[in-house]
Amino acid sequence: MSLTEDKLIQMYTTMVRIREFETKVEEFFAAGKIPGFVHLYIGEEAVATGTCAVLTDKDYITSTHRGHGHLIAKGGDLKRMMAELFGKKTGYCKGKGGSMHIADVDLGILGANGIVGGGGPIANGAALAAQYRGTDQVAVCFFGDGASNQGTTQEAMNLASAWKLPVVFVNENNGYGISCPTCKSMAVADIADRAAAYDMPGVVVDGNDVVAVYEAVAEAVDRARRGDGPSLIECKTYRWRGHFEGDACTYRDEAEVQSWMAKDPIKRLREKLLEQGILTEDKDREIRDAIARELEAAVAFAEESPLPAPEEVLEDVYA
Amino acid sequence: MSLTEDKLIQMYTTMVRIREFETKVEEFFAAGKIPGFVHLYIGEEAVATGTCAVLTDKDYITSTHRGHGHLIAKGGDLKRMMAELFGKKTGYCKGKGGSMHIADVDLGILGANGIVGGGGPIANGAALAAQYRGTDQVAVCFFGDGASNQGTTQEAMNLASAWKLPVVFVNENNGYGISCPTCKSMAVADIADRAAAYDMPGVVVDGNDVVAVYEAVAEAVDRARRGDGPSLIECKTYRWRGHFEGDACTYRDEAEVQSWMAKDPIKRLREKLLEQGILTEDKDREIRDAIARELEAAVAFAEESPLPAPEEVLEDVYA
Amino acid sequence: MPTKTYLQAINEALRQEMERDPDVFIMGEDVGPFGGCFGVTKGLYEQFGEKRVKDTPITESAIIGAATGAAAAGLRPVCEIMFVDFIGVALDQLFNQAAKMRYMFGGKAKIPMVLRTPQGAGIGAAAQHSQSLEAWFAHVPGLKVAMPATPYDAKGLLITAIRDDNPVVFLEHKLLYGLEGDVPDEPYTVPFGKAQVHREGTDVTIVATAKMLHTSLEAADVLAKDGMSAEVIDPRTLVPFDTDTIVESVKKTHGLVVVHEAVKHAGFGAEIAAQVAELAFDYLDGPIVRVAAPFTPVPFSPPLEQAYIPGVDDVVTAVKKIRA
Amino acid sequence: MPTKTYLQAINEALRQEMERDPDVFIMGEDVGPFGGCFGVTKGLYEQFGEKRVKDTPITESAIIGAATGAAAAGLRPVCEIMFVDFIGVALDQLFNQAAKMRYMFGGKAKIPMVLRTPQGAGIGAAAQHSQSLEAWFAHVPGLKVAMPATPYDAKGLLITAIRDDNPVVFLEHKLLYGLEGDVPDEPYTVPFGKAQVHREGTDVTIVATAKMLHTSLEAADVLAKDGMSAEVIDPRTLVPFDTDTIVESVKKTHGLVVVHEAVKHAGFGAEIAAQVAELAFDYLDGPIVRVAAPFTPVPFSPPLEQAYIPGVDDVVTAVKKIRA
Ligand SMILES: Cc1ncc(C[n+]2csc(CCOP(=O)(O)OP(=O)(O)O)c2C)c(N)n1
Ligand SMILES: Cc1ncc(C[n+]2csc(CCOP(=O)(O)OP(=O)(O)O)c2C)c(N)n1
Ligand SMILES: [Mg+2]
Ligand SMILES: [Mg+2]
Repeated sequence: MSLTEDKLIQMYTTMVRIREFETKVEEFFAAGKIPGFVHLYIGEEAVATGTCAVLTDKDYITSTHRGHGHLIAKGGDLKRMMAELFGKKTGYCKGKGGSMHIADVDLGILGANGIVGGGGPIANGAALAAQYRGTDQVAVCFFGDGASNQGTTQEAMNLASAWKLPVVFVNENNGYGISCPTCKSMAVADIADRAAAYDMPGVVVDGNDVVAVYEAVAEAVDRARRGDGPSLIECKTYRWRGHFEGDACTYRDEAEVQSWMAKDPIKRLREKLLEQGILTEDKDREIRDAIARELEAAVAFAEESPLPAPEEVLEDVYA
Repeated sequence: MSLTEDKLIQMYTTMVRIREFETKVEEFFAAGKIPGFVHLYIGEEAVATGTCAVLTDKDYITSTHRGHGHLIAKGGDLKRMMAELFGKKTGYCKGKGGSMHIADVDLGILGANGIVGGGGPIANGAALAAQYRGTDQVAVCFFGDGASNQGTTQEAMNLASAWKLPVVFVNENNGYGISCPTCKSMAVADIADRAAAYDMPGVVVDGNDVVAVYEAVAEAVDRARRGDGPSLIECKTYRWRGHFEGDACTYRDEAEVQSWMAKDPIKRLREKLLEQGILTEDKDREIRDAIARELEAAVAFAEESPLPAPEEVLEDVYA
Repeated sequence: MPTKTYLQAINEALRQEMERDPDVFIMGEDVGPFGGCFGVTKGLYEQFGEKRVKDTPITESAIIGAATGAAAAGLRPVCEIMFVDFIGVALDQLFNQAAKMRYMFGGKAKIPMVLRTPQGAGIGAAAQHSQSLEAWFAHVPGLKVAMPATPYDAKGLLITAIRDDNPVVFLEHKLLYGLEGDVPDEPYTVPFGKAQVHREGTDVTIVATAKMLHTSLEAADVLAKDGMSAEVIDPRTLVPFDTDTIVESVKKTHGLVVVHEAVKHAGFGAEIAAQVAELAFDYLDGPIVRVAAPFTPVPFSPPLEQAYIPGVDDVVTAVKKIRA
Repeated sequence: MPTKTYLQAINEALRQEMERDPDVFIMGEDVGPFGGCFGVTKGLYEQFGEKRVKDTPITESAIIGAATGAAAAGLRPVCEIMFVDFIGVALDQLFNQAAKMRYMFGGKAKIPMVLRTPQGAGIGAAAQHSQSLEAWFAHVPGLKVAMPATPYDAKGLLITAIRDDNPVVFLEHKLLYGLEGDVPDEPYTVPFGKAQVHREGTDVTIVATAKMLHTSLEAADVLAKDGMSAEVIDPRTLVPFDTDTIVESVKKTHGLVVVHEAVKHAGFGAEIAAQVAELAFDYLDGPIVRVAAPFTPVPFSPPLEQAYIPGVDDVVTAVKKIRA
């Protein structure tokens, strides 16, 4: 499972793209241009990136309220994402969904989700469709440490395992569900240990190491494609920002935040790639410049796009 | 944890009382005197009996749709139970509940439950009240193999463990959820293995051995009373009858049924007690006669009691 | 026309749609070899095998979610919830996920799934196995809600439901399973949003759903003996809802009685009454009366349960109240 | 009288009831040191400690069940569901367990619990964080349902709810949290089942709940300029429901407009309309009109969301429709 240089650069690029996108969102949210709630993915980029790097466009994911990273990693278009966040008609959901509901069914993205634990049962359904049709598609369910306690998540793992569905449950353990530390919401130390309750493999990986995530997910995806059923991968990571923008984050101490920021997944990969000569400072600048241009274009697109007309409220309820 | 002779005789008596009660219910259901659904406990008597023998009147239980055994073991009054099954005004629920909702809050019986997995969260609540008040009460949640998959059950185990609530989760694994063999509804071999997902002790016991059940539950109850939190005890057992009365039970083969009937928990205890001289044939006859008289009285009470008056439908909705 | 029971009609619709379209499949608790708690899926496992008739664990959220995800991926699942009363453990997957996906995604998803489930009191199954919850589903934009009262409609509406590209909640009444009626052998559809006038009349309009249709038809017989001519209408689907047929009828009869088995308070009958009170007010010559269950859980004991379920007398009394 | 926000009024009710009765405690997600997602429980953890202000895992069934069981065992829990929209994962514990226990057990249990939860659109939180679901709760026998529209009522109704021996669903409107009004410092109760006439009038009765009360009061101002006198009533509780006050008002004004933020179809406004269409029909001189959200999920983008939420104009138009 050795990664090609191209793949590593691709993953690096994706992580930077997520980070920069989120940084823009932070800025425009603060400026009052983005309404509603936004939950930023900064600090957790390696999880979505390492996971989706294993997948093809035909594979499915279900995302969460903290979904921008998943969407970008799965190939989501920054323009339509940004336009959606701005509530514009040209956005992924024509302005109807916003941050918590961005989806691109054509890319297998079955939506961000405003309901904690909402994605597991749906990921199963997509995987069931693959199994039913005999394709080799898989479905990845992203979910948080908080979501791992939700009954729907646990039911989903049970069904996936009982039916040997091609699902990979990717847990993003960032240590908190809003203000509640993981250790207060569950007695178990590792969420991966729950895999045994459903007789599926469960592993813990360093969620800030994109290669480790990639490798663990690749193994689980192989297993799923072979018809051997689901796996649970717990990625230990950390969110740098508050739960949502606007959260003063009084429940975490600064030392903890700093120690995790020191483990920045992007910096880490960057240094490794520079060291190995896979990335150069020039190449890095090039990548960052390209992303900056892409983002500028996305923001311009979002800013210039029209708002939906009020009467559009009535459209798209039924097929 | 050696059981006194009295306690053994008491448990034997309870098991016989359950068996005989259920046999009467079977008879009166067939005769059309008992409306609705009844789910008989025949074959599983050791689980309720061994468990409730550990408890006091102040402890709580939550029961299931297959609840008669739990109620009797916890001290439920046969007259009022039978009257309830007959739909009479003198029944436990004034005829409003029937088999699936019999309760005796004064005895800590928080109700049979028509919802599979409904009891776990409620048992937690009763245990929380004990913890809140600093009493040494515990709550036992009875639940089936089928119920162990339900999200509510899994959430309940997680909360109980995170909060170290004095709860004992007693799983009655009778091999089936209606027609669905346990092995088809979950990939894991032992439900007790799920305890690890919540960092609580999990043990498998022979659910047809009342002493084994008693001992496992006693240890778990001690632990709970000490403030060390919940446990999961899986009791492997079997139901002799169909899922509900009227179920032709085509999904089980006769050899399987016979092999389990050979492991009759009552016969087993009886033989052991006879062997050890704790029970004699005379004493046994005495016990059975007393139960027969008690049941006759219960049936007479049920038969002779008035039906509720139609206008009572409107009572008891609000306190 | 051949005579079949309501149950057989549903079973036949499932079978024929599964024969027609390989993307249609069934999931639910004990729907396989057991044939379903009420026997609705009998024989389908034998005909279509385990792949297309799937027994599930007792996890309703996982069932509805699996249907939703599979539908989003292009299949056409029909899932069964054994009793409508169990929806409380799984409503999120239906009302926040399946129902809203299309809208939230800006019209870019299709969720062609059916959730079949029996409702209703009358078998002594008590408070958690006897409810009628159609008002909840009808309040959810994105869902369609069908509620057949006859074997003919059961088959035709179910086929429509399966072919519909939206999530459809298909509410069967467990006491109607044994009801016989004319049901063509070949597949056919009954359109959504088209009420059925079951009996024409001139003095009062009775709108009734599910089992209450039959109660109301009986009441109409009784009223006829007293010289009152009742028009009896079954809306058949609550979403979409055929306002026109009812308004037209009220314009003719000038009176409305609404009958359902669910509790009256905030029941769907209120919606019907409210629509008529807005759209046909000037044609009404007296109060709109609703006949429905009292505001209590469903009791177990037969005399209580019978007192709970609206009866022929209740309908007759209601009509006489406005036609006195 | 001191001025407080709706949010402060709720916070004060919680604090004072917890001071009064050691059996009252709070459970919910992030209700502890964080003070709740909207800040409603701020300061309570500091005052009462971890034992009485309990942060829970994100498992709403476990929360409601824990409240139900603790209430059955004699405590008086007040649990918070962070947004009403999340009820779908946990409704069973509320509607089949907490609400029905007393009845199913033949009157032999008391479940004195409160479930607090915010409803409502207007902050761009989209389809799964903006709903108004009061009609669902009001359809469940065994539950009481309160829906305060003012700071004064928020405090008084919540104290009543906590002292009530039944499960009470207490529906806050998230856009009202910042609304200021007179709120006495001392504890007081507002009775359940007693509507409040907020403005007297003679030409039309407007019944409105939660935020729509304020929209309707504004509409009444606009109407007054056009010479129309509207009486504006807030039912305050949907169960029990004060039919009399509304019927009396309609007897005086001869017209009714019902306003709520939930979608119209099968919304609680239908119940109000239906009751009046039955009990005050002869006093009505024209159709009953409902003003409510369209039959769509709540959209995200501000212009869509504003189009979704009923506005002052919609109420004015509705009144003019029947008073033209
Ligand atoms: C069913 C449900 N309950 C509660 C919430 C409110 N909520 C939104 S995000 C969140 C925390 C989720 O924690 P976790 O799963 O760890 O994800 P993270 O935010 O850390 O990425 C909560 C409680 C919700 N959206 N849905
Ligand atoms: C939420 C819910 N889903 C489904 C049912 C229907 N049902 C009643 S009992 C039962 C099987 C339960 O199996 P198990 O938990 O193993 O208990 P057992 O009947 O074997 O004692 C089912 C599916 C229900 N009552 N509640
Ligand atoms: Mg987290
Ligand atoms: Mg079982």
